[in-house]
Amino acid sequence: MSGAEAVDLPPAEALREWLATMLLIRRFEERAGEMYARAKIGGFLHLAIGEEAAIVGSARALRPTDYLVSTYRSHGHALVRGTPPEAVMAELFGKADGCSKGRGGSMHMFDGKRRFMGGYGIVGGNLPIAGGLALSSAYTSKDEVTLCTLGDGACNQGTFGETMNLCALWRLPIVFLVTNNLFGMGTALERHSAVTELRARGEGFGVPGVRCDGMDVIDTYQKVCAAIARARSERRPMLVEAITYRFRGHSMADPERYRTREQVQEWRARDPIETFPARLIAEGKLDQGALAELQSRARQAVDQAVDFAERSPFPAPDALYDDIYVLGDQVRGSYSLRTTEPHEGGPSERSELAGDGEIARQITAALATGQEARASALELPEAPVGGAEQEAGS
Amino acid sequence: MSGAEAVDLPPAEALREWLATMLLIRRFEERAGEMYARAKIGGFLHLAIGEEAAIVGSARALRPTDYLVSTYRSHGHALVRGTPPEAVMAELFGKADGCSKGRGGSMHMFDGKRRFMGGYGIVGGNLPIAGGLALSSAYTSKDEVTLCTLGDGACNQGTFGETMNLCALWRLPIVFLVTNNLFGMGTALERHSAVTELRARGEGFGVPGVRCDGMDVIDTYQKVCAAIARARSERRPMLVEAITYRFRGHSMADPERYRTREQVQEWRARDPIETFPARLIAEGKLDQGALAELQSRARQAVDQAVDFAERSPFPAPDALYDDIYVLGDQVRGSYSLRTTEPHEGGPSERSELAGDGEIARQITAALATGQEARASALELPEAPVGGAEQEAGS
Amino acid sequence: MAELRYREALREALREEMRRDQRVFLMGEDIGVFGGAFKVTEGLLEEFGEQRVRDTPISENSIVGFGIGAAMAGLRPVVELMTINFALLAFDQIVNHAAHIHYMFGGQTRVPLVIRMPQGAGHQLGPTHSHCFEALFAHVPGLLVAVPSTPADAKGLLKAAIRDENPVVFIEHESLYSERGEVPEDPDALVNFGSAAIRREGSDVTIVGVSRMARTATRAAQALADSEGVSAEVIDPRTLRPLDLETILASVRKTNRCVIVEEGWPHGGVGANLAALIAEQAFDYLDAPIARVSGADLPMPYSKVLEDIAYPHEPQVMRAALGTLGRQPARDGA
Amino acid sequence: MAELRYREALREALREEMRRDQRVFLMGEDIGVFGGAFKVTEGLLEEFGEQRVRDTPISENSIVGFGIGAAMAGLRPVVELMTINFALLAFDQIVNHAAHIHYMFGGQTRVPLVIRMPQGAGHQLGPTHSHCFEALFAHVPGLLVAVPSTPADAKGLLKAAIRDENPVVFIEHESLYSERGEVPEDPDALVNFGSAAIRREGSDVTIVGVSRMARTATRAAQALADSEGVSAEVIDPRTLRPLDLETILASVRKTNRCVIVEEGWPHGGVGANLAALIAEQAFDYLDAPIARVSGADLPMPYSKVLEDIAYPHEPQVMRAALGTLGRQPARDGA
Ligand SMILES: Cc1ncc(C[n+]2csc(CCOP(=O)(O)OP(=O)(O)O)c2C)c(N)n1
Ligand SMILES: Cc1ncc(C[n+]2csc(CCOP(=O)(O)OP(=O)(O)O)c2C)c(N)n1
Ligand SMILES: [Mg+2]
Ligand SMILES: [Mg+2]
Repeated sequence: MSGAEAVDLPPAEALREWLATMLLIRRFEERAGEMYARAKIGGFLHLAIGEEAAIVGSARALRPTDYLVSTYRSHGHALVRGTPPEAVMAELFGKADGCSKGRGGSMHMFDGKRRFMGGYGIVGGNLPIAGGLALSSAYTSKDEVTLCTLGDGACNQGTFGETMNLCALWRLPIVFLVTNNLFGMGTALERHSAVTELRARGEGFGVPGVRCDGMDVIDTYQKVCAAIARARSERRPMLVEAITYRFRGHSMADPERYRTREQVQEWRARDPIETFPARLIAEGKLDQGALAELQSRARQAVDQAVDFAERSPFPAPDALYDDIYVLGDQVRGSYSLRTTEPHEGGPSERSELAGDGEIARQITAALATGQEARASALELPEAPVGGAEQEAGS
Repeated sequence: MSGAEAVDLPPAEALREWLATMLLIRRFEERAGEMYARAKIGGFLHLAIGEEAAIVGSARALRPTDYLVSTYRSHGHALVRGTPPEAVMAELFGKADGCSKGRGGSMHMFDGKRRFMGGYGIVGGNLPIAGGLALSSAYTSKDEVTLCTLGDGACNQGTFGETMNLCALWRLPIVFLVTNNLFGMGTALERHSAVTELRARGEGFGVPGVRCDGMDVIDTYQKVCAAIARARSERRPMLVEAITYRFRGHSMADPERYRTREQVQEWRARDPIETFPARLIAEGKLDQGALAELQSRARQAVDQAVDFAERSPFPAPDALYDDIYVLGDQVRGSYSLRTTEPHEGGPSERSELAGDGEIARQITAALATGQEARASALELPEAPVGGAEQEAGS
Repeated sequence: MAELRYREALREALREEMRRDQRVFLMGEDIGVFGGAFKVTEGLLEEFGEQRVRDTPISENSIVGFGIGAAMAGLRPVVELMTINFALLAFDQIVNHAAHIHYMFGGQTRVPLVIRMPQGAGHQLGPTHSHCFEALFAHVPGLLVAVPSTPADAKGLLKAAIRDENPVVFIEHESLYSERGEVPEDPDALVNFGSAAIRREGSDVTIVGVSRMARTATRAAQALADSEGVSAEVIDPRTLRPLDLETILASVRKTNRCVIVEEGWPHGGVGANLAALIAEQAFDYLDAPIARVSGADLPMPYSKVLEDIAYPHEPQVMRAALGTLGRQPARDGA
Repeated sequence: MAELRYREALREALREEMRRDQRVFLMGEDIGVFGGAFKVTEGLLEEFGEQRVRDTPISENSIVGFGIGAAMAGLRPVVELMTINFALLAFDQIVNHAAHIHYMFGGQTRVPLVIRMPQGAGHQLGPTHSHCFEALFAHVPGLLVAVPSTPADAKGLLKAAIRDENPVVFIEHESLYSERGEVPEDPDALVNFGSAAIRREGSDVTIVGVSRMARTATRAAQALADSEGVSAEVIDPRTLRPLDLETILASVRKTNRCVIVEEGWPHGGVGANLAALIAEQAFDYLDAPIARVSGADLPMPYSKVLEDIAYPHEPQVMRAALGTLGRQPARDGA
């Protein structure tokens, strides 16, 4: 595969928009980390700090009608696709206005309207789903392409080979972006993959691959554009391996014993949100004032997102049973199993399963006033996040 | 990978033994087909007729201490490893003297003593198990190699990529023999695999591959020997793709609409049990008399196997609950769940689950006198194999 | 009404829905050129072409995943897994993905996917090809689960499944494919999920039979009437999610006795679940413990003599029903 | 006796067994350099080296398969799956292979493999990381299934599992890793499978709690005693295969009432199975329907307010127990 040079650079205005988005993602991730430390966000939080060039460079090669599919490290993918930072932050806060209504959290973002088809918590689970989206484009003869991101670690999952073969066999318009940040959790590339040139891994299945510099938004854009162009015109899968690095731990509680400070420092010297504006300034496409302006706008946008998320209500307890099923002729009522009135004196199955409104109201009230109140109100073990405090990730 | 030429041919005596084994497999499979038609054998019966050269050529590259792992098409692999035809045929008959005590049938043969580590009914399921055997050799620093056979269709299963990567990463002494008979059931190679040169499929994972002529026992032997030599000395996985063909349907009820008679005829012209003896005769290593003698011995061995299988008893009904668990401190008694005496008037769980001795005795008696007796004795639907009559395979 | 075999009824359902709706298409191993391992899809490739009847490589997990993605994009895929045993390879996509996507993404997307697969023992297919796994799927919220036992239900439920917006695990039975029965010809005749069928009315004991066991239960009920003078009511739940518990409870409240017959493993089987639900909701109506008759708690052996005693037949059902009445079988063999 | 956290107890079990038996080795994602996602294996790489503490690629199905092969060859692998949710990717190897190989090959080979994995909600990990799947494994003949709820059981059962010749699914709980408890120091102190623990004696009602719910049940029993004057007996089955039904039955025959508490999904959960078994074996002793308290029938949501009400806490257990006594809670919140 060649032709990366053939892709023209977009006008300076577009490049500045890329930078703005990279700054937004960076700032968003930093604030999310802070909010996690303040227990506003729970669960696992996987930040993409360091990977902004790979995210923006690849996603900007898409048309609005194209599909984007991501992993559990997907805040940036939602943002680059245009999901309001408010909705992404509210999701992290577990609020009703979150882009997945607070049900998914960090690992399960979604914005179907913008064809951001989801973050997925199962490593490798997103690959065949992306393949199915591409299949739908082929089936309906639409000019759409699917871009599916996956990590270096995900290349070892069985779905990798299965999906490559199926996409090649069926000539589906799809591009796989391997975000190779050199680690799958704490396992270094060379300790999880016998062949570390992951771009080659699809070739035995009929999926050609190239590498790009995932710290360089322009190189990423050009290589992905070229791949998408071939995927679109030749109706075939392509693979791009973006070499990048995450500056932060795998998730928030990662002691990072698997890599050296020196390695992190080396890569930080290539920080895309430093190198890209420097380049734009050197090329006369940006000046310091404009950069400062973009930075402060990113900051503002994220501040607003945090404000919004704070003010957004928690999901109503009654919403617990919504959206398990799409209601229709086969499933009526709010719950799949028709339960009957409980036996006199026996427990009501429904209410025992769901908890009841009173408990939910207590929790909601407790959350509003802080963590400790919540723990005691519910007689939960003292530190409800206690097991997690020592969980270094996943 | 080169070095196939470096492998010396064994003496004529050994070549004649190969031929004898190929003839034994052919004859065995033919008789098994006949016995299936006579309802002595049930279930799915996958014959390897046409693939004898690939089986014998590869397995003869092994030492007795090496492991062999196969698929559901494995009668030949048991026989080549030295399992008595009696035990294999008795297994097909579902008899107590079968090599898996009648529990496994055609798809699940086993002979641990001879390091034939099983036939497996799940396509692709055998790959990681073979990897684990190779891991044990590495772990204990033993000079063993594992040979794992799989079909062309199995290369599309997720375990393929996973196992290749793991074996390459851990430098395990294992050789994968892809028995590429051009079809996975009714799906032709080019309709299931985007890249039809399957030898290349492992390379992106670090497993080098070569092709051999799977209709030629000598070529197969030499290529597999070379691969095994490297696997043994370099402690690494290798892959050999043997191009071959099955002359019969996928299983017994296959109408074979997915291929032409002409194609089958073309390949039959390369029938290994015709071409190999012809070559040996041409080279002066065999004469017609000796060939006739080998043929009649194969016939005799299989006749004996059928006799033996006929006379072998069915498993005792009481044996139903044997070997679910290895008994020991954690599992005592014959059954995992400690059941108690049934409630007065209520059913005994144990007996309802297992059926009881009386029914089992009836069945055994009925089977001794023929199929119809069995059906009526048990008030089974009239044709117990009825659904299967139209099942064209799997 | 037309008399069709179970497999023909399924094929009719697929054909009619594919004619009705261009978005419906099929994927599966050997469903096209080969005609299907159990011949359900025979002739459909010829009628609808390769785009809509897609032979797949042997990649169960990804085939289901492709179905999920295509469904999220608005198509209506029907995936065939050759047997339910191989569905374990696709368990991640079925449970962690298909079942949960609608909920976890806040209701923004849907997975109108049907996953068809046959189960069951009786053909000596041995331990990797003979199991009944309906309990594994019925456990999972977000899935609909059908277990049709007649040609009419096979057709009506499959059509309803294809038209529904939820992921459906549609469990056929290998021993039923050749069974015949009357099937409505109206292409809009659906069988709704969550409505059990009373296969036979009776007053002494309720027998619930799941999947193929609905037929075994019906034959056992006939034998009970003929030889024991016992009037058994037979209920076929037809779907396990949603489950029509009301029909079952109404029957148990009438007969005060209950036997549940399933082919799968006993511990945590659908019989255990039904027994628990019934005991919770109709405790005071029960005159005897609920009896369960199930497959044996072991990997299904190949040998016919072992296989036959490892899953339920009429005699065990009869004995269990009589047991709830405090009686022993009047004659040998039951 | 030493006071250890649950994760430390597990680590001690691994360490002692690895010291005792060269054949024991560990495989899993990030168990070595990273020290384990939940830090169970921390320090073991340093002590035992890369050969015996093997970091693996993300390939769940094959990691388990490698364990099976190695076990068949005579080693004693202990595989860690990072959470039980990912075990669905390995379901084929666990069920179709590990569980069935000994039987289907006529007893010629064994699979002494331990597969460890944590389960459970409470940390807002959302729909792909929070479920309890013990019911899926308890259904399968050929597997042993442990669900330890205390550090002592974690150690004793894990050691027993490693020494056993059968495949064991060893289910830990994410919320228990930091819990402390007394643990025997004798390296040969094992806890046998199939023996339930009575966590608290009582006479009014039996509460069976599975996995983490054994602790919830114990706290609920304390509260019942304190605020309601109810004497509840709490039983922790500790293993689900084999299951010590006798101990549970003996208790129910004494109290005549039973509540089962589990964190997993209700339909076809281990609670349903226990309820069915108890009702079958102790029908005449029951003065009220068996009550089940379970996780909600839905994918576990991320938001704390929803997650908290989607799995059982003490108030629901108390209410269920009082319900079996025909009583309402005396005060709010229970
Ligand atoms: C099936 C599965 N196995 C394990 C995990 C736990 N896990 C979460 S992220 C991760 C590492 C993934 O590495 P990679 O694909 O390189 O992505 P990155 O985190 O570097 O973006 C692991 C093992 C999971 N979520 N899903
Ligand atoms: C997981 C799984 N999926 C599907 C099947 C049904 N099946 C049995 S054999 C077969 C074809 C396998 O083809 P190949 O690997 O080429 O082996 P061959 O039969 O040609 O020897 C299929 C699809 C199975 N046994 N296991
Ligand atoms: Mg990575
Ligand atoms: Mg083949």
